[in-house]
Amino acid sequence: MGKIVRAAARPVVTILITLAIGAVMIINAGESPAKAYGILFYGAFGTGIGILNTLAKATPLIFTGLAAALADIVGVFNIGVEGQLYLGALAAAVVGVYAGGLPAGLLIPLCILAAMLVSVLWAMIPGYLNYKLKINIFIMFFMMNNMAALFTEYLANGPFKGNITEAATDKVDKAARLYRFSVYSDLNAGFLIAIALVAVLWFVLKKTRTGYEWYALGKNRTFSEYIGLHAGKKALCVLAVSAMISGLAGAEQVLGTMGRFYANFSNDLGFTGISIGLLAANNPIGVLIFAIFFGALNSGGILMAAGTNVPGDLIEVLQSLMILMVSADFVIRKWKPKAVKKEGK
Amino acid sequence: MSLALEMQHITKIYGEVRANDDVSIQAAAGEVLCIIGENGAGKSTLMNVLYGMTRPDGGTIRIGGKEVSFRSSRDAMRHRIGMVFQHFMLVKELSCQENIIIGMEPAKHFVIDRKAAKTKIEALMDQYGMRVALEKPAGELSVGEQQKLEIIKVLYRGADIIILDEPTAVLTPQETAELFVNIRQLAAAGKTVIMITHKLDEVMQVADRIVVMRMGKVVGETKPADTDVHGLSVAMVGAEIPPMRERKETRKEKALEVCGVTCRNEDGIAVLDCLSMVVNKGEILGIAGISGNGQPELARVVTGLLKPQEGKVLLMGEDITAHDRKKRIQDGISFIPEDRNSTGACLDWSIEDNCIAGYQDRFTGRLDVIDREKARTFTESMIQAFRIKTPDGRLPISSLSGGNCQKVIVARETAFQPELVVAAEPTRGVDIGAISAIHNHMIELRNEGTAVLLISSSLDEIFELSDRIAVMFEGKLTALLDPKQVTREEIGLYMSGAKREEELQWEKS
Amino acid sequence: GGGAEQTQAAAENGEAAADDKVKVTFITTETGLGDRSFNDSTWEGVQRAEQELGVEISLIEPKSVADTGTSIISAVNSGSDLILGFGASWTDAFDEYCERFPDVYFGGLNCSAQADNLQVAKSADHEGSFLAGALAAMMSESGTVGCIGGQDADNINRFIVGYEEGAQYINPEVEVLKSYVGSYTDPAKGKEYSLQLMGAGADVIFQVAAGTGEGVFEAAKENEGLYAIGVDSDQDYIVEGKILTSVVKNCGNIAYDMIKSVQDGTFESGEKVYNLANGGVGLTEMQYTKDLIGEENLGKLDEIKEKIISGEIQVTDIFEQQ
Amino acid sequence: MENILNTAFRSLPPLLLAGLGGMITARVGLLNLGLEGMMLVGAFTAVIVNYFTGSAFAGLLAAILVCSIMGLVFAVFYLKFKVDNIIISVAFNMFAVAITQYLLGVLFGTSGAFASDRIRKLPEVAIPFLDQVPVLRALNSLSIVFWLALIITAVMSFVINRTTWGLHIRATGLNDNAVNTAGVNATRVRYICVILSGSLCGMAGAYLSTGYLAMFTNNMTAGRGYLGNIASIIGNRTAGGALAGSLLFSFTEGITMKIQTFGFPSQLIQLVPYLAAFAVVIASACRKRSRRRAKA
Ligand SMILES: Nc1ncnc2c1ncn2[C@@H]1O[C@H](COP(=O)(O)OP(=O)(O)OP(=O)(O)O)[C@@H](O)[C@H]1O
Ligand SMILES: Nc1ncnc2c1ncn2[C@@H]1O[C@H](COP(=O)(O)OP(=O)(O)OP(=O)(O)O)[C@@H](O)[C@H]1O
Ligand SMILES: [Mg+2]
Ligand SMILES: [Mg+2]
Repeated sequence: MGKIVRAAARPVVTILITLAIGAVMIINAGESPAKAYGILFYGAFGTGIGILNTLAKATPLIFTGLAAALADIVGVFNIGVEGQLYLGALAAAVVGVYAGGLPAGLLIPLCILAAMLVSVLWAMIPGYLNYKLKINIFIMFFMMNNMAALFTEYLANGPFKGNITEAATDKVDKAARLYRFSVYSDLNAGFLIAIALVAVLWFVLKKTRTGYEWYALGKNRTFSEYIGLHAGKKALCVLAVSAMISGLAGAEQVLGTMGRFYANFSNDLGFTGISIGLLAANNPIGVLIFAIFFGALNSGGILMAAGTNVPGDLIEVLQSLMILMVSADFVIRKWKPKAVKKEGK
Repeated sequence: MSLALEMQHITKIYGEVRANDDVSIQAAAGEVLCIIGENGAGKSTLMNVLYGMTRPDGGTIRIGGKEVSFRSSRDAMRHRIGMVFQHFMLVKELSCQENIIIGMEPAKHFVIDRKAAKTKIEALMDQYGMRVALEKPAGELSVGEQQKLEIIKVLYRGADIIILDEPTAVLTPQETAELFVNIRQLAAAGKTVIMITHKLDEVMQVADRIVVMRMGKVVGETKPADTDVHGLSVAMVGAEIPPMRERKETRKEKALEVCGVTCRNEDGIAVLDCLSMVVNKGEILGIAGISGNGQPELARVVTGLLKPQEGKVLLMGEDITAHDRKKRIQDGISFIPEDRNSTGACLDWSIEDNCIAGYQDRFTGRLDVIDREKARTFTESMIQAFRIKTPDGRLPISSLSGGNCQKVIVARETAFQPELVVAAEPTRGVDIGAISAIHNHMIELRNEGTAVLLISSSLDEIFELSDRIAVMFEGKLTALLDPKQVTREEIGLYMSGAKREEELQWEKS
Repeated sequence: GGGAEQTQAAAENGEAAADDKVKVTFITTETGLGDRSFNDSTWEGVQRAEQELGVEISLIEPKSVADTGTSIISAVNSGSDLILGFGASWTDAFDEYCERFPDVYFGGLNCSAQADNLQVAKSADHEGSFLAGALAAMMSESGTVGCIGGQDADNINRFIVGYEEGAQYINPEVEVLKSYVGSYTDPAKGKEYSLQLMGAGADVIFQVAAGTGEGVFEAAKENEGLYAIGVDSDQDYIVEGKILTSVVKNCGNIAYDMIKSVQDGTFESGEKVYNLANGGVGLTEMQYTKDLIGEENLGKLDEIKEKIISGEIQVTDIFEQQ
Repeated sequence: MENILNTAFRSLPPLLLAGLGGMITARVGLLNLGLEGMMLVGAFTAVIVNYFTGSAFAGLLAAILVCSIMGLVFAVFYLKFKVDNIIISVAFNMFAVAITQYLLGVLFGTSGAFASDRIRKLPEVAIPFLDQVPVLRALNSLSIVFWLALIITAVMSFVINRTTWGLHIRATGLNDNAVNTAGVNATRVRYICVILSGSLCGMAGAYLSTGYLAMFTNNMTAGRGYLGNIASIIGNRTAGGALAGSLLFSFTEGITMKIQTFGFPSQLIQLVPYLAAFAVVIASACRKRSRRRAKA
């Protein structure tokens, strides 16, 4: 019992410290901290709609978090989630626009498949180069994030530009839109897909032989070959699955939330997802929890801005402090600095 | 003789394990002290304490009569203690010279004076008769050379007390012999050498004094002149080592055939050169050879981890060349790899997960779900059968001592009635108790009709276990010998390539 | 229906109580406040309404296009009667949310959505830009003028096309150099692009690039003979004397008008045009550059303005072409 | 051509300094994605201190100091609390954007942008005789930070390859156990490198806001921290390589502007340095491969 109390004490204390720092700043901004924090929490969890919004904000993060976690499990640090998400989102939008007229039952799966496919193809470029030429995959992913943003912006501004003044595609067909649970929230069927994915991945990772083999792959390549796996190929396959999930994140944003592809729409969804994967130590349930935590900060933050005089910037300052503090407490896995390995090896 | 080192009442407790329990040792200048003991007896812990890597929970250390306390290895170094770790501490990409000087660089205004460094190291190398190519990256040296590099590194730091943790575990007999010459030279120069090893004949060769540890305590101290290998082993294990199992007569029937296998590495050099061989059922074929002659590649080709460019592999008459590793596991080829820490086991995993590794299919039920109940029962039975020292199969395998970890691998690889067991260095770094258990188990397998391909750098092991001995030289098998009729010296000639048979008579028996 | 649910939602939130003050929420674009451009100027108008009309106001700064929906819903939930969203990407949001929240009024700018509770201000940016282009051509000694856009997008090109036509109206030979930086937040690049245009001969540069445009002003400040033209709000003060004028659309007034109409109960849905004719767009007073520009040129500008108002000069509106 | 050179040189320092910052941490095994945020804070600090003291150098020094402290904080979270570097970086970058905006509001009641005549620019170095030389003219009147950055590149290259610290840095990234057992505190080496990357970012930020421009605007680093990282990676984690990588990006920037006039979409042109980088790594991997084959 005492152990549990002690284990819980540290995170609680750090969160309290963060809140205290924030309180000083909030007072400085001429608001009552109690009111501001009240709205933050109330906005995130206090009302039905607040909860829906929190979950809506969490949805893309669940996807990106899972994508990052899954790849990390097999020892491929997929820092390219952000780029894959862009490609997936654009693909979903393009299909949603140009294949309009099909019934929803056909169109939605088609859009999602396109998103996953394109995202996988994009990820397979570095994946394959790494497999064949042993070029450091991390470096390629990193560059390809910027490339994806530029490339999709070009496409959304050129060949696929929609009838809108911004760099964006046209609106996807109504039939391609994911079902929404309430008119008061962006929360859509994508969340159910995310939850299902969490459940499936949890099951696969914890219970099945496939999960067992994935872990082997990530822990020790030679060992995994020794126990009968084609390590290189298998890792490539899992990376493909990870990229599919990144693509799903993009599809959800387009089909569920925005209705079309906007250039540069992702506000670091990929990187935040990676952080979530790391915080959760690659556990799918942990990903769900931390995604909701980030979603709550986000949706509660919006309401806090609307309901008080606290500037939105301050909320972000608090959010970043919280991320740091919480991660300092939760990251308990064995630590080794991740070496930026030289290309090749 | 003056005492260079005294460790008194050292105690170190890890959780519930008393790794060192009131341990006292001492050593004089110019003395070679060997510490022996079972796996997990606390030898490495004691040395880590001495080198400032771990802080003891109690006890004192005196260097040259003065009491000291170390907060880091830097402190230990300052008191002229140097350590060569079992797993070398080298930066593979840096040159040997840089590896030697790091942390104690001769420098003018922080700019490294390479000339001065070189002069100093050259002088040292001359003095102790050890040479390495200073400009080469450390990673390109052979294991023996790397060890020399480590010793030079220690000497460069001016160490008077030099600790060697299992220095011979990965050395060839030649390299070992060379090392011992170096050790004697160091002792002659007034250095204190403390060496940990599991090889008792080596202890008899090189030690001035021997300390025996068991369960974290010193249980005996002796001199080579006052004892023999048997006496040492009894002192170590605390009981008689059980005798070797009887060999039964078995039917000679081909199990494994390797036909003209050629295998080139990335640089295009043929590491296996049109190699052919046969292993019969109920036979242990020992492969002797100096390391670097293609033994690991042979094991990998047979077990399906390496695709040969030419040649065929047959098992029970069936061509399995195209079978990948997974298929070969199903075919009944099991493999005890030479490197248990990086190949044979996943150190982050539990004993249970390691117990089913490679055979996970057998524990998989509907929906691809692993049957944990079955796995647990299996693990328990393995732990019992092999007397693996652990309170619980769900603990990480890294909590086991090296010998027990090796037992887990042997247990797993022999559990499912394999047709063929490829055992590479099955007892490296393992204490004699465990060695005897593993050896006996292999004989038992043989008696049951399993074919065993044994690859070992220890001639003792080869002689003790093999029904026939093949010698490997430059990717080929150059001799097929009967252990009862051949001497070590003769095998040595084959191993060094000075002698070779024209054609091997695999069918003779 | 939506209405009932909505009041329920509002009640649940406990904010919209019996308070009969009009509550206005302004939702910025992703750039947020501090663009010294239309977000800022809108917010000024909203704040003026707070003081003069006594309405209650609040502000949301979404970080991404994907946050638009959530922002609107948060605004509705905190009891807003009027929601202002002046970004170009708001067409979608209005299409969707105006219908869902029929009891809330919405105000937009330059977008094509239509709804019973939505008023869209259409500012004739191209007309203002035409004047700017004409002024640039008058002031240019090299016969080359430049413009720098944040992104190669229609809402930016609408300005640029007007500017180009204005310059050509004065001097058919004029060369108009166009460049897109690819970012709205990179003043360093904005400056670099200006210097490049200057190197190619341009001596007046019109910026339509939000934060990036700050770099254009900086370039004008440091280089003799180089002048800049601002956009959206009166930016002339940023570098006194070197910013010839700014193409203002006075979003502040637009916002103020909308808020007032809600308070007075005179809110009209549909489009409301803000153009040169009704003073909704135009150039600034040019208080720092009046003397530099000279009476004659100012007179010419007035003439052109009249001609545009009378329809004698037709300025291309690329929105209309679509 | 001269225009392109001019642009390339002027946009080089922030990329190069960030690249060096990325390089030095990469050398000890850390991919520091927080460069972006640190640079932004540096830009902000430089402007503020410059404004209040009227000295550009005071601003520069303050930026270096503040960013070094940020580097220290990064290092503490990374090395002491063992937080993953990506998480810290995400938090840092978010923090930087928000805190600068917030403080702008607190100090000046504005947000978004801050410019004032009181902000002094860092001096430029005039090399009179260069004015006569055609192409080299582009090197005249560049900010002092440009030359500083080049000097720092040379110094870092020397330090890493020739000095004791350099040996410790090189070894730490490759095998910290070896370093520790050799009596060098690898963690301390890491601390120093992360702090150093902070100072470099501080300098980069100060250049951006008080050398290149004389203002601070929201998020004005616009991805230069990431580009710097990529430059150092392309440059194989050497100082000279970081220079080459940043030159690749800064030249593209110059060329982008030129080519745009011919109607090329700017996004496609901006892809060029990445494609070039890909070509470089693929070519070198292939070469390595064929060299191995050739040896056979
Ligand atoms: N860091 C540690 N944490 C927990 N237990 C440890 C640690 N290091 C050693 N032990 C335990 O202490 C005991 C002694 O270990 P030590 O390494 O000294 O054995 P050893 O004599 O060197 O064995 P071997 O012959 O296998 O090298 C073992 O039971 C081991 O499990
Ligand atoms: N952190 C630890 N926790 C638990 N046990 C540990 C820890 N570190 C070391 N040990 C145990 O201490 C024992 C001795 O460690 P050592 O490094 O000497 O390996 P070893 O047993 O000699 O194996 P090998 O010879 O194969 O390297 C091992 O059994 C190891 O499992
Ligand atoms: Mg040991
Ligand atoms: Mg051992």
